[in-house]
Amino acid sequence: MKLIVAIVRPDKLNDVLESLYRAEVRGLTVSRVLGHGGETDAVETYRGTTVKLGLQEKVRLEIGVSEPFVDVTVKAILDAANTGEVGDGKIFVVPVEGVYRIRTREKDEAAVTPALV
Amino acid sequence: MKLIVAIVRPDKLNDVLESLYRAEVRGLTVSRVLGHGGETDAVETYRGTTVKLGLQEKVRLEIGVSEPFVDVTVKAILDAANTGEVGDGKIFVVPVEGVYRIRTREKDEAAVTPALV
Amino acid sequence: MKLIVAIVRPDKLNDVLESLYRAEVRGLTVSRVLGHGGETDAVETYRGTTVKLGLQEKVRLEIGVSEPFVDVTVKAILDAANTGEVGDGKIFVVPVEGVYRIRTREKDEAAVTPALV
Amino acid sequence: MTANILFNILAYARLNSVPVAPNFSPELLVVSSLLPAAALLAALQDAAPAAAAAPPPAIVPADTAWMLVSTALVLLMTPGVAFFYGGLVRAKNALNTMMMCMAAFGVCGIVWALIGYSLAFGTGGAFLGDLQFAFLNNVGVDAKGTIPHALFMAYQASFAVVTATLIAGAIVDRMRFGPYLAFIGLWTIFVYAPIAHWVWGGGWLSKLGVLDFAGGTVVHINAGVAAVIAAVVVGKRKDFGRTAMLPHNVPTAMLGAALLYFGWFGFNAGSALAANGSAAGAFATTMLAPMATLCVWMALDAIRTQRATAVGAATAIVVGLVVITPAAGFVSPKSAIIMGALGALPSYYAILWRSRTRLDDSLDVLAGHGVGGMTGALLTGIFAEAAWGGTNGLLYGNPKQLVLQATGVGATIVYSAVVSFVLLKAIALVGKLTADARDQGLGMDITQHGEEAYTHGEGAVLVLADAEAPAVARHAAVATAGGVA
Amino acid sequence: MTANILFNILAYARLNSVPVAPNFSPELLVVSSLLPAAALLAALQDAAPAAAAAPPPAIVPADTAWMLVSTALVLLMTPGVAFFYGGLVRAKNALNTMMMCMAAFGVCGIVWALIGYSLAFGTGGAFLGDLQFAFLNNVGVDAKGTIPHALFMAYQASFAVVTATLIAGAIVDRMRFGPYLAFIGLWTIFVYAPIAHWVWGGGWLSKLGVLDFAGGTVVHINAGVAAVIAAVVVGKRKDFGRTAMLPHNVPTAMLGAALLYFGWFGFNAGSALAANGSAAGAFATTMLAPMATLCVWMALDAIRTQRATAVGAATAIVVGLVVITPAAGFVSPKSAIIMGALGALPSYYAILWRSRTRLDDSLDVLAGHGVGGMTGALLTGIFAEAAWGGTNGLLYGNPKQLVLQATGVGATIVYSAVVSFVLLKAIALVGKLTADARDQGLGMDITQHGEEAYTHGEGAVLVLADAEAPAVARHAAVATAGGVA
Amino acid sequence: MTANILFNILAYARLNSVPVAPNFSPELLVVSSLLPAAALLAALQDAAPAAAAAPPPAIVPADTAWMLVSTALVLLMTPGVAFFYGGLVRAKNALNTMMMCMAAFGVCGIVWALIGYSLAFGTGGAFLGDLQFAFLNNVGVDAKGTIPHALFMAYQASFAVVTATLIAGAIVDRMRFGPYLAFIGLWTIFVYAPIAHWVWGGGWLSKLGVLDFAGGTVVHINAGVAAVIAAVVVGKRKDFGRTAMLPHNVPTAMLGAALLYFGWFGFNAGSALAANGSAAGAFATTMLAPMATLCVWMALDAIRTQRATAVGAATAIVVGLVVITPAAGFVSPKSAIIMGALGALPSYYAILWRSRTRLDDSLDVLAGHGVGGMTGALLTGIFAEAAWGGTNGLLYGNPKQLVLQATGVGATIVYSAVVSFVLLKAIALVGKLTADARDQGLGMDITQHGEEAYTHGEGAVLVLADAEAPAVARHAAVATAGGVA
Ligand SMILES: Nc1ncnc2c1ncn2[C@@H]1O[C@H](COP(=O)(O)OP(=O)(O)O)[C@@H](O)[C@H]1O
Ligand SMILES: Nc1ncnc2c1ncn2[C@@H]1O[C@H](COP(=O)(O)OP(=O)(O)O)[C@@H](O)[C@H]1O
Ligand SMILES: Nc1ncnc2c1ncn2[C@@H]1O[C@H](COP(=O)(O)OP(=O)(O)O)[C@@H](O)[C@H]1O
Repeated sequence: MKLIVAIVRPDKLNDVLESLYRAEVRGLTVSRVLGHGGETDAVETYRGTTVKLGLQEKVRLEIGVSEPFVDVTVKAILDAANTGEVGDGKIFVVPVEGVYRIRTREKDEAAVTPALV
Repeated sequence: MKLIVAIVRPDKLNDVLESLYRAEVRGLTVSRVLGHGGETDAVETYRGTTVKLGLQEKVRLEIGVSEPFVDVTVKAILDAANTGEVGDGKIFVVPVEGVYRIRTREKDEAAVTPALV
Repeated sequence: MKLIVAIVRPDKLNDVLESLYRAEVRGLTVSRVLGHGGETDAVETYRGTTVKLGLQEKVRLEIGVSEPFVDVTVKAILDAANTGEVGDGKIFVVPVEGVYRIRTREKDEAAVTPALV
Repeated sequence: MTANILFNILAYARLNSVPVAPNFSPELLVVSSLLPAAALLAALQDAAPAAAAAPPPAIVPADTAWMLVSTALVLLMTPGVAFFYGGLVRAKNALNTMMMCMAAFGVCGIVWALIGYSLAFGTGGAFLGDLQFAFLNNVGVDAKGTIPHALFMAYQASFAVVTATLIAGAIVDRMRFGPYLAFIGLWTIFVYAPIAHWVWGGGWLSKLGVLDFAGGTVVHINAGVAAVIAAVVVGKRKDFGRTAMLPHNVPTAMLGAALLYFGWFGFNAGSALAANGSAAGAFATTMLAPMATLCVWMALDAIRTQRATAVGAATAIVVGLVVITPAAGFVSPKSAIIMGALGALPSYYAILWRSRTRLDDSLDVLAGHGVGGMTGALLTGIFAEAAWGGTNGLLYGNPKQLVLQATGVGATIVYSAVVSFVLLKAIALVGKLTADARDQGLGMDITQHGEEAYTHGEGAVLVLADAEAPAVARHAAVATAGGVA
Repeated sequence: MTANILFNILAYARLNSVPVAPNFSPELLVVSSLLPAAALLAALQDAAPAAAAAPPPAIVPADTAWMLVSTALVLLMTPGVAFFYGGLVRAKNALNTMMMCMAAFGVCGIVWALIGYSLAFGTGGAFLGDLQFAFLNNVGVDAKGTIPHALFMAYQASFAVVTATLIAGAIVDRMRFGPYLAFIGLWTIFVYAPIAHWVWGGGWLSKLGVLDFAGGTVVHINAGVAAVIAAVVVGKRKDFGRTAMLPHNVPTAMLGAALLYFGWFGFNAGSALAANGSAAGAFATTMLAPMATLCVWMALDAIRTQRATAVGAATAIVVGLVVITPAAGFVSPKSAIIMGALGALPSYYAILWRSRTRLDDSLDVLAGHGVGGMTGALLTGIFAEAAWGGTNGLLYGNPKQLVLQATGVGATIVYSAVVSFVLLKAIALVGKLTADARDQGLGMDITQHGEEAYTHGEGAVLVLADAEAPAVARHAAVATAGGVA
Repeated sequence: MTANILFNILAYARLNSVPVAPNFSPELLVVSSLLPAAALLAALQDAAPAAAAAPPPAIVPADTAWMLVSTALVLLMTPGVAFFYGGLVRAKNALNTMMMCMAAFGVCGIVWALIGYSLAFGTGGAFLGDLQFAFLNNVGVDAKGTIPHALFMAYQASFAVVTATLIAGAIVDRMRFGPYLAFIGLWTIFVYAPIAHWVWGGGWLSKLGVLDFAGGTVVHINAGVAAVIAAVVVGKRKDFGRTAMLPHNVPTAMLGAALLYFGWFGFNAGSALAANGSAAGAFATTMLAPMATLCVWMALDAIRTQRATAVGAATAIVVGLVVITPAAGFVSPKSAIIMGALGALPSYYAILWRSRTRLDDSLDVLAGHGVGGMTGALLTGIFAEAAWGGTNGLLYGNPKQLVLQATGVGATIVYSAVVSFVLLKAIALVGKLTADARDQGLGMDITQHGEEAYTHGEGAVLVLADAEAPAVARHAAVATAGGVA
């Protein structure tokens, strides 16, 4: 059981979702975040004040997957989110000790395999 | 030491907070996220364009707890967030190697036990 | 490889970024969250209704670092984010099993060391 | 000399002719045709005979200019209500709330043009007009008073539309959109039009001598009462009383209040139907009353919670405007300040009280418009002055007026409550009034309108315009990634 | 006595004071506010001598009052468009979209004052005015019609500005700001001014007898056509057809629609250029048509998707206003309702059709203003009534009018399309019209204006006002943490 | 015949009637009382002689119509300022900023009615009025100039309110709400009223011949100076100069600018106090000046940062309006364009300069209104033309006027600075002016008003309306889950 945390470009999100869908990865959670990395910072001006926006808009995906799915998932993201320009983002694979599906109280494997409703 | 990450329905948040409160779990962090799972997607129309919103609004809770609290916490969430309908969400239990309370620089156990001020 | 998750005060963010910058920590991801801890809750009134806001605005940092950087990073945050008042926040150190840089598909160490562009 | 006497008579006649439409008795016609002259009589002593001798009522350009503007201003109040209400609900219901107001332009506006106007302003009897103006027949650019008839009709239409929208505040977040439209449409015909006839169409209340300058009874009490009935019949919101429902965007509500204040000058000062002293007086009182209400309201807030709230301020402005509405052209500016100040109290405490009850009048239409309207109607009976265009009220030695005002209030409450109830029950027979818990949970915007007020578009997948099943959808999107979406 | 008789005659004449009538009676030119819409002046040949015979035209205060207001109202339409469009785009392009409208105040407004006004309203010939008013020379406060010339100029300027902004809707999210400004500036001179001269400046279309009360052809068809050309020449948005681009803030769009509805009363009723029956009629029709359009539009929505959308409602209101614009002062209120209802159909389906094509007319300016304008222009040829101030149309036994209207439409389409195309190509020679994919991705707000519409300021680092390279920046910030920023 | 001649003479005289004048010279009174007669000639052929014979000033319907509208427009400027400022601050202070403006309706409005108006417009002496109109006594619907006195009072009240709100921009994000209200209330009495008397109430500046058509000195310089004083006395914001404080919602600021532009037509053109050539001229100049400022401002922006900003554009419009205010009815449209263009420079650079200083005039009230007002006042002394209603200025051979203008500016600066300072210090004795760092950190909305502008309601727990301790609260919430909240 792993929790895959990926930071990608907002305008790549749909491609990533698409590619995850094709990889049969169904459950995931997305949130809007701000990121700082090697990108050169945007500069903005408001009246007399000039500011440097050190943070760029990014999207964070959090995907809980069972072992066999880890590589598939990572690959799906790497393929879809890549532009080759600085700012593409990162993927982190974090170990998980337990997963629960709230609806059914199912645990672990059962909890992440697509729900049969 | 564990970090419990839970995805629940926005309209269940208050119940979850309530139930965690009763379980004596004080510290937690919440964020608004979008999730995709087994739910059927909402369809929206803007002028000529029809779009399918693959992502539903959810709330993400992140709770750092010491070992003895893990099960209590998970149970509290499972009880409060459950509706039985697809979309109830998931709980992930992630191992943590160290916790610090910024205010006091206390470490680990001490850092998560309710602050006595 | 560790993923450092820190919850800090919004008005301390810039100081934290500054201090991380000086600590040579370049990559990080930030998000706005709501937190509950030992703080006393703010009370608001809308017409006849009085509500207690159990959640305070906080900022969440997520920083993937290689082992040698862990303590540096934690220290940088502890120093910059501390006010001594309840509500300063927490830092969680989570183990990571793998990191990928999407742009280059580099793995682990290479993925988090500042990109040389 | 005689001119002066005539002037006084005319002036007096005029005073009582506002706003009880000045166009029914021939004498009044002459009066109103003179009216613009009324202002000039002082300067032109010998004008009266000349004009008095002139049979056909004339359109007065200056009055027309002012009424053109007034009508536009009142029409702006409907969006005003849309933003005021829209900002006070939760984000997931913002569009539904605004649509409840904007859609009234369509439904109530057309209903009014086709039949409502005629029922309200057709000669008819004491209780209802007739069909002489149905489908806007016989509504031309000939003079109605001193302005073109088509303009008078438009001015009245703007009132009909905004009145209906006020009701929405009581049933936001839960009433299904279709039944809602049916309700306000029918309500305009069966409740608003008749009461408008009573007060402005030469009906029994006007005959009785009830004072209602710009619509305290017709508009506010009427809407306030209908709102409570609707709140009760439609029922509580899913989570009412359990979770806190906070305004999602207070600045938007503030914008609404600002537009209302602005538009209300057309509503009140426009009710003089001319660019004259009466309009000026009504303008001043309309400006001053809410100012006083605002001061008192902030003070009450500060005393109770140590803080003056913005939502409170926005509410106070509206309440002040409601209170002065029936009195606008009948009281002195000084009285307006006092009325505004006094008017804050009943509504302020009504809101506090309401929030402790089980009544889910979600945006306090009762407290704001109902209670505010009653306060205003009664205070009018106290502060009205002949010197300022009204009949003398209690303070000026005519307690009878207060009784008359109470009659007007009572009659409106009873009629509005009964008929509104009947209409809602009738509609309920055809279709469910309330959205089910799940739809309320998802939000009325998505479930009633298939839209969201604020979207980021994350994970939104484009679908062929005529794709049906969501299942199909995603593949459609894939297929059409070419660009033919 | 004689005075009374004369009065009666005049008063009677005034009652029928639809813009056509008064010119038959010379006296009225002196005393009354009934000068007709400029468009009609040229059409009525016998008016000229009559006017010449009469003493210098006088400024009529009432007309001046109304036109002062009308001009302000029309000027409010430009922000109206800014919010309507601004709410419909994505958040990252909101400011750029609004700026495309607000900046027109500067560019088009000044261009108009310097040269445009003269080209449109200078005597000149059948196709173009002259330079008699260039740099506003000879534009004083003397009477032009019954209002001060300076006011007439301001009123026309408000039209020029808002027309240019309409085009923006077709090229939002991608056109570079500089070239855009160049385009609307030149467009105002080379496209808008000439066509305005044809219709209102005594040019050939007005001589021909084409009816366009408030600018259906000059403003809406013209802008709609130019918009399509621009959309084609500038090209599609980076992700057009691939990803869903949703309105980021529908309430803002709703606000825009509300301001447009409000301002449009100045646009249409103001086009009577007087506070008279014609203005009143135009006001009523302008109020009613969108109401009917709204009803029909919501019905079409409900039928197609089971839901009436808010974006749809906002669009419907605008379409209804566009449709009635050329007919406002020429048709009966009843006809206005019918026109509004009919007018919904072409635009509604044009939008559905467009979204299936490769044409990235992003906010459907063609469907809304182009198609709506044509529908209106043609329906005017059908519903116009002499009794309401127009020439009789098809329904009133004059099919010829319909042909005339078609001529006007055709001429406008051809001229606008050709010249707009040429202008864009010319500008393209100087600089790139379209922002590159990366800039579009980052958002036009940041790349074109160096701002964001909504900021939280997280991680924003203060830079010395005159720091140049971002590299320097951060250290500057550190250095200046002392407070001297 | 004679009528025509007389008429032309009058019309001519009318053109030169400037707002300061009409109430002073009897002839002009006749003129203005007569001019409207133009509209009434139709009804009363023999009006002219009669009126010429009539001494008492008469209410002119057309002027009344325009002033009713103007007053409403100016009242809309206060919300305009609220949105302009509100959008430029950070989200956590949005409501507090807007409340600082909206609350002025209450405090300043009432203070004005009770005493301010009388001090400004009561006969009195060269420096201050008297109490003849205190509590609005003697303010009826009789004619003041050519409009009802109550209306004139309302018009002036709208100025008093909006002027006070301008100051807020300098002390947002930190000044405590109570002391702020106390300050603007007292300021209206002790600073605004006297200066208004000097310029418009027949005080020494008007006697001197200083030109200020619509309030460049009284309103803008005055507020701008008071703002700086306030910024200094109240002190810097907690993080000023350390962290970047970005506008949280630029579209809202844009809305504010739009409402200001719109309302300003009532402010400037309304200052003619009549619907005449002067109003028309003022309208045209008010429309044109900001257009020119906008062009220049965008150019300066583009040169400095390669990008024209939206916040800059909104600011430019306001600056242009400020600059033309004192000159509106005194200069030609062409001069207005030049003044607008020139006016951009001082303010633009003042903003750049200010942001490098330690002066935390948070929203640049000094640069916008102070500097802009001075520029305008002086340029008026240069461009004013007798032909356009003013006294000739420098360019027209009367350098003396420039000196007079400078006197007016100087006097206003000194008086406003000194008294504002005293008032603030006095209030400081009673209570702390500035919110402590912690409150500023949490945000003024929560700490001063107990609200947030934008709430999602996550984790918000309902509390019994009268629950006291938060501790109790949660249990209360539990207890009351039944629905009695
Ligand atoms: N060490 C890190 N920890 C967390 N997030 C990171 C880290 N490094 C980069 N990111 C995220 O990835 C985004 C892109 O990273 P960046 O280094 O700029 O590009 P690249 O990965 O192509 O070199 C950043 O904006 C940030 O959100
Ligand atoms: N594998 C996963 N990883 C991360 N989040 C998930 C995962 N599966 C589900 N979620 C979150 O849980 C929510 C509900 O999940 P879903 O599968 O739709 O319902 P259920 O858990 O009842 O089957 C989703 O919207 C998503 O936010
Ligand atoms: N156990 C926890 N798990 C996750 N987040 C926490 C936890 N405890 C505190 N936090 C976060 O830290 C913030 C401050 O914590 P709090 O306990 O109030 O202050 P302190 O750490 O100074 O005692 C909270 O608002 C919350 O966002």
